[in-house]
This record gives sequence, C-alpha cells and structure tokens, in this order.
Amino acid sequence: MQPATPLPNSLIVTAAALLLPLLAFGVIMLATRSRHRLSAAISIGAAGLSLLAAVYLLVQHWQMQAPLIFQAVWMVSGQMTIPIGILLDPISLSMFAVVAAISFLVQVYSLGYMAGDPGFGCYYGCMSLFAWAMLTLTVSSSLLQIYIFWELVGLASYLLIGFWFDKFSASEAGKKAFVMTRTGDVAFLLGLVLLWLQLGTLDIPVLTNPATVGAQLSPGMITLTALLIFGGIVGKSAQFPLLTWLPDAMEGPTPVSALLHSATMVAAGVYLFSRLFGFFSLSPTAMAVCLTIGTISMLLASTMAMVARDIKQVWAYSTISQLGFMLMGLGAGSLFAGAFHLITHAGFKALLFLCADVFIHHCGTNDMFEIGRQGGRRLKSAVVCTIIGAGALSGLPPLSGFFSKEMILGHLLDSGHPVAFLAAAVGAFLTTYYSFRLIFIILFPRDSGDAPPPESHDGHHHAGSEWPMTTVLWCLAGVTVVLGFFQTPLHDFLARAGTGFQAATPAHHSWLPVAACLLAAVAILQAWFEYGRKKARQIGWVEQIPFLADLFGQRWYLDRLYRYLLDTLVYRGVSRLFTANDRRVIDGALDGLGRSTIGLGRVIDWVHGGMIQYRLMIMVAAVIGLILFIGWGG
Amino acid sequence: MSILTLLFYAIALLIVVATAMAVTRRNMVHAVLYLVLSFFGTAMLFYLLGAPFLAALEIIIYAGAIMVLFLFLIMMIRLKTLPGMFFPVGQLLPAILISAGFLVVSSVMVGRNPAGWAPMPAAQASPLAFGVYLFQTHWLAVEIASMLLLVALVGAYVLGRRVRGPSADAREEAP
Amino acid sequence: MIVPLNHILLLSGLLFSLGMFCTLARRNLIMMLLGIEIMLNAAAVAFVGASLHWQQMEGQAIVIFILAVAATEVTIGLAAILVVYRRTDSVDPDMDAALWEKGGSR
Amino acid sequence: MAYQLADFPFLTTLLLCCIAGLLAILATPAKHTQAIKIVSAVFSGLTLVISIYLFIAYDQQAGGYQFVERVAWIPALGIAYFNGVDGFALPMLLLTGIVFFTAVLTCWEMELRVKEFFALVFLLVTGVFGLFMSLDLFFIFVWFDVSLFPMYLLIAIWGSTRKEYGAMKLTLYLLAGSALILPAIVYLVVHSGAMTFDLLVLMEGDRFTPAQQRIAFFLLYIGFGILAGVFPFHTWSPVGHVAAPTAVSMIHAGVLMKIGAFGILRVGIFLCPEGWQYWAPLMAVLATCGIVYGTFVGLNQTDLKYVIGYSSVAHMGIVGLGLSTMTIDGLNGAVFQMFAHGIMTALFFSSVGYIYDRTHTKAIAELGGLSRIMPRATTFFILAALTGIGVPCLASFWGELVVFMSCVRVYPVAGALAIGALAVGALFMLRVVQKTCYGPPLKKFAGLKDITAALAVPRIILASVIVLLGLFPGLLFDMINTATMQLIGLR
Repeated sequence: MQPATPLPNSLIVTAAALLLPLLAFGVIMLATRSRHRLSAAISIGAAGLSLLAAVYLLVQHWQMQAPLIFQAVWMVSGQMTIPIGILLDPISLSMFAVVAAISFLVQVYSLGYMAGDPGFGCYYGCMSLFAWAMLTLTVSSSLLQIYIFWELVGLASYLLIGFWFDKFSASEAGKKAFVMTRTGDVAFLLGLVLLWLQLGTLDIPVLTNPATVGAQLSPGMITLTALLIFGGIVGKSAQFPLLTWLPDAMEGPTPVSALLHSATMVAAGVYLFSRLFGFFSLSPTAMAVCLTIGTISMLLASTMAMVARDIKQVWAYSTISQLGFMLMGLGAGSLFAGAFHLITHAGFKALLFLCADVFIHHCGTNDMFEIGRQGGRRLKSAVVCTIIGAGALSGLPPLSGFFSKEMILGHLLDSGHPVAFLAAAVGAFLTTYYSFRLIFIILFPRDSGDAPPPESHDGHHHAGSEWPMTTVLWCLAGVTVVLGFFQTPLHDFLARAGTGFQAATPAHHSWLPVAACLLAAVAILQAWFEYGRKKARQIGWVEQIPFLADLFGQRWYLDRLYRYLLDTLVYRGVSRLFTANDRRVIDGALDGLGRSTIGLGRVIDWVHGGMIQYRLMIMVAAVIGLILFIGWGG
Repeated sequence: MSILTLLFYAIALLIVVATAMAVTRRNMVHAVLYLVLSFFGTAMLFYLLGAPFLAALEIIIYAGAIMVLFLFLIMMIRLKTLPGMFFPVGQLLPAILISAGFLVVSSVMVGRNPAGWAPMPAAQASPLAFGVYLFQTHWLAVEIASMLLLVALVGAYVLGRRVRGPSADAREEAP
Repeated sequence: MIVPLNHILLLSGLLFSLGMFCTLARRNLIMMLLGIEIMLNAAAVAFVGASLHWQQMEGQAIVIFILAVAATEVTIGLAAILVVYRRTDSVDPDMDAALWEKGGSR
Repeated sequence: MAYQLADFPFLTTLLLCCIAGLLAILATPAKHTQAIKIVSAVFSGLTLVISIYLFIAYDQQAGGYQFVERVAWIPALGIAYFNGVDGFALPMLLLTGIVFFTAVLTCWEMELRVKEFFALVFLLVTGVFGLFMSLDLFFIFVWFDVSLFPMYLLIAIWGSTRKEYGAMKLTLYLLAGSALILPAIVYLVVHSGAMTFDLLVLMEGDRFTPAQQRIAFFLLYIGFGILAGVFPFHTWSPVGHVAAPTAVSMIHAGVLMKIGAFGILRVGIFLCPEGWQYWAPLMAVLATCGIVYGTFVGLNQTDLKYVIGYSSVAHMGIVGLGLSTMTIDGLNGAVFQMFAHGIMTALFFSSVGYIYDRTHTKAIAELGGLSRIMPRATTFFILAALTGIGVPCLASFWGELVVFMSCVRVYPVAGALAIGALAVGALFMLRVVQKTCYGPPLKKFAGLKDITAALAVPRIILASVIVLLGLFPGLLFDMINTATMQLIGLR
C-alpha cells in the first residue's frame, strides 16, 4: 500500500490513541492495581487523550477524499501473511470518535460509581483493555485484525460482566456472554477462513470492493461466507437466536452495561456489518437474512421489554431491539441509516443506562416500581435525562433518535419490504410504549405516600462524589439533543467512505415523520392511560393476558430452551457419552488387555506352579509329544 | 510255545495284576504289600530273562529295603485322616488320559519295530561274568553311585532331623 | 526261545503306564513316590529285556544304577515327605502356599 | 544435506549441563534439601540460558542444521553421536529450557525425598534435550527411552490420586509406543540400502518405496502418537497428569507430549513423506476426533487436573491436525502450537499445583471463591485458561489460527469441526474457572496465603512468554518457517 501524504502524522496520532489504553491496561494490571486513584487517573488520562486524538483526526480528515491505510506485516508463515494496520475512513473515524467519547465519559462516570470498591484499580484496568480492543477494532484494516480485537472485546466484557464474581449470577452471566458470543464467532472465523482461502487476503478495502470480490468469488460462496460472518454479528450484537446473554449481562457494574450497550461490545457487531457493507450487499440472500433477523430480534426484544420490572433489563431489551433496528436499516440497503442510528443510539443508550444507574444507586433496587415508590422522581437531573433519552429512543423530534429512526423507516419503505416496514412501525410503537411505561412508573408511583426520603442513600456504593456522574449525564443529554441536527454533515462525511457506500438518499416522504410522531404520541398516550393517569392500575394490557405475560417474561422461553439443550445435548448427551466411552470402551479395552495379560500369566503360572502333579502331567504330555515327534518325524 | 514262554506270560500277568492292585489300594500298607508281590514277580522275570544277579538284587533292594522303608514311613506318620484316594474327575481324567495315551503311543512305537517281533533265544549272564564286566567297564559309575547313596544317606538324615526351633516346638506342643 | 522283545517292552510299557497313573492320579505323596518306583521298575524290565535281545550285559549294568538311583530317590523322597507331613499334617500334594506358611520357619 | 560442524559444541554442553546437574545433585548429601534445590535451579537455569543463546545465535538466513556435532560411535552399524538443530528443534529446546527451569522453581517447597526427585527430573530432561537435538535414529530412540523411564518412579513415588495405577498405565502405554518405534526404525535402516542411522543420509534421495514408507510411517505415527496423546491412545494422559506431582505434570504435558509430535515430524515426516501423504487423512480424522472428544469429555470432569489433561488432548489434537495438512502453514502452526501449548499447560499445572498445595483438593466441587483469597495465584490460572480458549494476544491463538486456516483448505469438514469445538472449549474452560475461582470465598479456605514472590517467579516467566508470543508471534514463526520451507521445498 502506498502511504498517502498526510498519513505519517495521522498514523502517529492514531497509533498513540490506540496504544495509550493498552499501556494503561498494562501499567494498571502490573503496577498500580492496588493504588486506586492513580489507576483511575491513568486510565481516564489514556481515554481522554484517545478522545482528543479522535477529535483531532475527525477534524483533520473531515474533508478526506480517499481512505487512508497503513499496514505492516505482523507475521509471516509460509504463504500466509498476517498484516496489522490502520484504516482511516469516515466510517471508522466516526465510530472511533464515538467509542473514544463514550468510553471516556463512562470512565469519568465510574469515578463516582465505583468509588470504594475493592477492585477499583482492576476495574479501570479492564476498562482500558475494553477501550483499547474496541478502538483498535474500529480502525482495523483487515478482517482478521477485526476478528482478533472482536475476541478481545469479548474477553474484556467477560471480565467486566463478571466483575463482581462473588455473585454466582455475575460469573454465570459473564460465562454465558462469552460462550454465546463465541458460538457466533465460530461461524465468523469459519467464514473468515473461507474468505481468506478464496481471496488470499482479508484487507477490508479489497473485501468491500464489489469488482474484485465479484470476480473472484462465486455468488454462492459470497452468500455462504457472508452468512457465516453474519453469524458472528448475531452473537456479538445479541440478535435472534443468540440474544439471551445480553439481559443477563446486567449483572456487571452499570457503567459497564452503559459502555457495553452503547459503543463497544454489541455495537461491534453492527459496526462490522457496516464495515463490510460493500461485501454483504453483494449477496441479496445475506441482506434478506439480515433484515429478517433484525426484524425478529427487534420484535422479540420489544415484547420482552414490555413486561420487565427491572429498569436495566428494560434498557437491555431495548438495546437488542434497537440493534435489530439498525440491522433492518442496513439490511434494507442503507449504510448511512444503520451507521447513523448506531451513533445516535450510542449516545442516548449510554445516557439511559447511566440514568438508570443513578436511580439504582439512590434507591438500592433495580425494580422500577420500587424506585418510583422510593421517590425516584425527586432525582431531578436523572429524571430529565431519562426523559430525553427515552424520547430519543422513541424517536421524538427534535432528539437524535428521531432523525436516525426516521431514516431507517424511510429506507424500509423505499426498499420494498412492506412487512419489514410494518414490523418496524410496530416495533417503534412498542419501544415508545415501554419507554414511557417506565417513565410513568417512576414518575407516578402508586401506593407510596410514605416513601423514605431519597436522602437516606442506602445504596451500597455511596462513597463517591456526585459531580462526575451528573456532569456526564448532562454531557450525554446535550449530545442527544443536538446530534440529530448534524445528520446532513454526517451524511456528507460518511458519503465519502468510498467503495461500498450507497449514497442514495431516500425519497422524502413528508408524511413519514408526521406519522411516526403520531404513532409515538399514541404509544405515549396508551402508556399514560395505563400507567400515568391518576386512576391507572399500572397493569399493562400485556400483563392482563397471562399467556403473553408469561411468554414475554420468560423471554419467549429461549433461555429455558438453550439451558435444556445445553444440559441434555451437551452435558448429559455428548459429553457424558464421550466420557463413558473413554472410561468404558477405550480405558475398558485397554484395562481388559491388561487384565487378559494378567490372566494369561495366571494360566501359565498355573501350568508352571501349583500342584506337583500338574507339572508332572505337563511334563509327561510333553514327553509323549516328543516321542511322537521323534518316532514319526525321524 | 515253550514252557519258558508260558512262564513269561504267567509272570507278566502276575506283575501286572499285582501292580494294578497296588496302584488302586486305598490302604497304603496293602498297596505296599501288593507292590512287594509285584517286585517278586519282577525278580522272577529277571531270572527268566537271564539276569539271576539282578533278580537277587531286585528282591533284596526293591522288595526288601525300599518297600520296608515305605512301610516304616507309613507307620511313622500315622495319618489321622486318610487323604482322598483320587483327585476329583477334573484331574483324574487327564491323568488317565495321559497314562493311556502313553500306553498307546509306546505300544505303537514298540510295534513299529519289526526286528522286535522275532522270539529271543534264552541266555544266562552268570553273576561272576556280570560282576567282572561291571567292575571292569563301569567302575567309575559304580563309585559315583556309591557316592550318591552316601549323599542320600546324609540328606535323609538332615531332612528327617527334628528342627529345634521355637516355632517348631510351639507347633508340637499345641496341636 | 522265550518271547519276542516287543512283548517284554509292551509289559514294561503297561507297567510304566500304571506307575504313571499312580503318580499322576493318587492324592497322596507316598503313593506318588510308589508310582515312581513302579515306573523305575518298568524301565528296569525293559533294560533287562533289551540286554537279552542284544546279548549284551550293558543293559543289566544300567539296571544296577537304576536300583541305586531308586534307593536314593526313595530315601530322600520319604524324608522330604516326612518334613512336609510335619509342617502341614498332611501328605496331600494339593497344598496351597498358606498351608506351607502355617508351619512357620523354613 | 550440507551442514557445517560447529566450532564449539554448544549442544553437548547443554546435555552436559543436565548431566553435571544430575551428578552435582547426587553428590550433595540428601539432608541439605535447600542446597539441592539451589543446585538444581542453577543448572536448569544454565540450560535455559544456553537454549536461549542457541535460539538467538541460530542464523535464520542460512537455515538448515547448525551447531552440528558428529562423532562416530559404532561405525560398523553406522551409529554416530550426531547432534544438530534446525528451526523445528530450536523452539523445542527453548520450550524445554523454559519448562524445566520453571518446573524446578515450582517445586521449591517440596520436602519428600528431594534429592532423588531432582535427580530423576534431571535424568528425564537429559533425555528430552537429547531427543530434540539428535540427528541419529539410534540416539533418538535411546533418548526417547531415557526420558520415559524416570517418569514411572516420579509418578509412583511423588504422585497423588491413584498414583500407582497412573504411573503403570502411563509407562505401559509409552513403552508400547517405544515398542512400535524401534521396529520402524530398524525397518527403515535395513531397507535404506545404506547401513546407517544417520537421519540426514536416510533422507537423501528416494531410499524407500512408497509401500515401505507407509508401513514405517504408520508404526512411527502410532508409536510417537501415543506419546502425543493421539486419540484413541490418549487415556494415559489425563490419568497420568492427575497422578503426577506438579513439576512432573508440567514437564510431562509441557515437554514430553511434544516429544511425540516432534518424533512424528522428525522421524516420520522427514523420512517417509509418501507415507505421510498416505496416512494424512487418518491423521486428520484422529486429530479432529481428539479435539472434539477432548473438549466434550473435559466438560464432564470433576477433577481439576483431569480437565487440564483433557484440554491437553484437545490441544495436541490441533497439533496433529496441523501435521496432517501437509502444508507449510499447517506445519508452522503445529510447531507453534506445540510451543504455545507447552508453555500454557505448564502454567496451568503450576497454578493448579499451587491451588492443590494450599487447599489439598483438586475436586472442582469443593473449590470456590479462590479469586478473593489468592488473587495472584488465580490470575495465573485464569490466564492459562484464557490461553487454552484461544483468546487473541495470548500465545496459542496464533497456532490455532494458522492450523485452522490451513486445515480448512485441505480438510474443510475437519477444520469446521475443530473450529466448532472452540465454542465448547470456551464453555469447558470457563466452567472450571467459574467453579474454582469465582463465587463467594469459602470459609474453609479463609486463612490460605496467596502466592509469594518467590513462587510467583516461575509463573511470571511462563505468563510473560505467553503474552510475548501472543503479541509477537513472528518471533517464533520466523524460526519455524526456516525449517518448514526447507522441508516442504525438499519434497
């Protein structure tokens, strides 16, 4: 690759931005783990510098015409060359900035949240690892590099979800997250290897170039590899059918959830899709599968969110559904819609999680009814921020979500998937409904009256100061409010992504925003009717249908099914079968061999030992044989 | 068929019957006595076959010394319970088979020698000639045999001696 | 003329078989020894017959040594049986090691 | 093949270091246990230093066999003391040096029959070093047996759970392997047309007909494969590892199992390329079985060491898969994986050994919450587990990746199955980590001490090698590449 002129400078900045968190991770883990404040300072410093670098790069390359690539050979083995490098183009730059910003903000927020935890230093170490892995993933120049950091992202989230490993549920959730995403990654790796065998390279510019890929791969192979790689995305982004790990991942510290849900772990999946958009769009089947999976996930998760009582769970389900939404947008053929929603979602989802954390922090419970009863509405900034975030999530103008959601809906309408469009509309309706259900439950608690004052602070982490938390909240809220207005510049910027970017803007359906707003208004009204107004019993319509309530509450029994399959097929089936085979058949055969040797020895021992007369008999018999041999033979 | 031939078959019958009786007696004294009878028959056979000296030795050593030794031992050990006569079928059967097999095989082998079917002329080796022959030709073997007998004498003494050890005493005292 | 050699040899074989049967089948060390004597005797008969057949005194000389060996063997054998009897109170050849151990010092 | 004799006999010096260490231990009175340990550490450290020096001093541009020493021993039979190292042997020597040194340091607290223990370990390692550096078939066989027989005593005397059974099983298995290797070697030598045991001479030209190569390769594959834990001859491995004491497990899983794979490579593949080609599908099938099987059986184990034993079976399956692909990448990956697995499993066993020393149990059900009680010790354990899963930036990832890549090309189904086993592998390792390290700290372990600085040293060495190779796999791949290019280029 010929380095372009402005590269060295940008390269140094990018490399520094990438290496600083790694350095922070190393230093914290090796040296300063027990010194909490220092560790936090190192980590936040590294994240802050990365953010600065990201902003610098964004400004520097705002007008970029061609993607910048720098690659170095990392490892050579025979015919195989594994490069490592940096690819800067609008997609990676914007994601880079988002990741850097969110991880910086979350780390600052954690100052207050995690204060006093014995693993404080370790926590910041893992956060740095997380940031490093995700940042590097975004600017990876080859698919293999993406896979490597994809796995590292999984590792970091494993460590962070199971951060409070004293709790069984936390370690179990970490394990579940890792194993389920790993299941998807198996497909990803397989697809990647197939692709490598066909193309001989995994460089992203090559992969996303329709001309080369189309020339070297048969359509069937493209579809196969695309579907396999999509398997990895399904696992990472918690799409159907691998979606059940994400709600469980709430066991980790809440800032981790914020990071996980907005910009890193789950976003990696959608990011990969947008990264390889040019490749995926070569296979209509893969796009259709993507659209279908996205639709199913979105609807499933929305229904689950309607009956959840745990505030974090609600947002977790909404993440799944929003990721499904992004995939729908991407599957419908619009890179910009998906990527834009990814960016806006990163902002408001982080905001929502951090707000939820403030509630949990103050009320000491995850149950939203309980939060309402304990006077959650008195936490003014959290309430306002939640409303902003929920508004964005529901697509209310003028918040950021409104623009991105409307883009996706428009594309769905254009792309000729009426079913998907209807499903998306239903999903949007449900999203608004459950978001405002949550808000109304917190704002208008029932049978409370004598709630304990919020000043009592009986949450378990109350040592930290408040200012980092509120500052971060308002920052994110500000971003959520204004980001939507940058749609056009962002679009222009991303349009320069070069190959694979379909710049077609959807035909403007002027009725669509109005309709969407109306839909949202209806949903809000219904939520108000059921939860908000004075006489509301705060029992949703779903909860009045036991069958649905049960189905949704049990996550469509997916978890049970997986558990059952795992227990019966893996543990009790194959594993036990193999173990029995090992003990009985293989070991049994060999032990049998040993025993039969011993038995043979016994026989020979009996012949040679034991009673005199046996020996005599043998001797005489042998003599007779000898006589016969000599007599007839000789 | 001469008288000698008839005598041979009579003696042979005696030997075989006496031996068979000896082999199958439960009472060991009876068995020894039948065997003595068998040895007397053998001695007669030796005489018939022209070995008068050996016939005498047979009576003196076999029927006299050795069988008496057996009788001494049988009386000495005074078995409280006589052991079972034969082994269970499992072992008896192979024993019979092997013995019969040997008989068959040896008979067949013997029968295959055509030179053996011619009747032999009677002859006599006088004790004097035999003694001269023995001590001229096999004097060394005779000396070695005498040494062997001496060793047997000492060995029998050593083996038969009561062991004077604590455990042996204990066993004797508390039967 | 007396008999063919083969008749003597057959007699000897019959005697030998009887002795062998006695040795193999009797459940009694003394009788086993007796059987060995019978077999030795059978051999002696065969040698004497052969001596007559070839008109050689070699066969008779061998019988002398057979007698010597038989005497030796019986002496030692009976002494050994005596030892066994003292240790185990039995002349049954079907003894297991535990019975031997009972006798104590060896 | 041309080679140049070395100016200074480094390889013999390496062997002499082991033997001198053995003699020094024997000369030290048994009651001075501390002195014995120091002597062992010094001499094993020396071997490590020499092996590192050799690794660095090897001229990768020139390739081929270097540091060659040759002394005729029995000229009539063509047996020579013939040593030399190439890109395959050097990583193995380095691995042996590292594992040996760290294993000696790991048993710093051992008390039972210290003198005999270290003497036997030195004897064992002498055989291992000898095998890796020897280029004479006769000596390869001799060193093979030298490295096997101390194993029986080491396990039977210093072992734990069912030690006699484990030791006997292991010894019988391995001797069965050696009983197959000897006929194969003799067969090859007899049919070579030249009365020589010289590996390089035997390699020249087409000495063996394809039929001969098939017979010999099969015998060698099974014979060495038993030691490499090839399915279905793997059952000695978990049992033996469970029974063996910590340091022996480390050496055994870390180095001895590599002898098996190295033997297949050095004797089987070098001498019988046609046989290799013929049996490669079988190798692939057995290796895939091993991977899938080891992973699934490992899921159901209740003993910590059994789990690692089965993970070794799975990982050695990856090595076998790499060898079966008959490509440069496959061989590279296999050798890399051998190295990575050696280091990883040594770290694994040393961490488990520490846990066992402190808690006196290996039963997974009885353990729990150790991360709170001994955070440093469990960090090593978790690191080893993550390496076993194949997390990137830790050593074994690269080996697995390269093997999978080459395998999917040659045997797509086997490759897909092996990759699929990765997911189960994650479940299997993380389950163990969760059950032992996570959860609330148990009261019965409350007073246990975390790992001390002295005992942490060997684990830190192993862990840093894992991370170093994870970040810079090229360090090792470049070395291995020199040998593979030559081997494949030759054919």
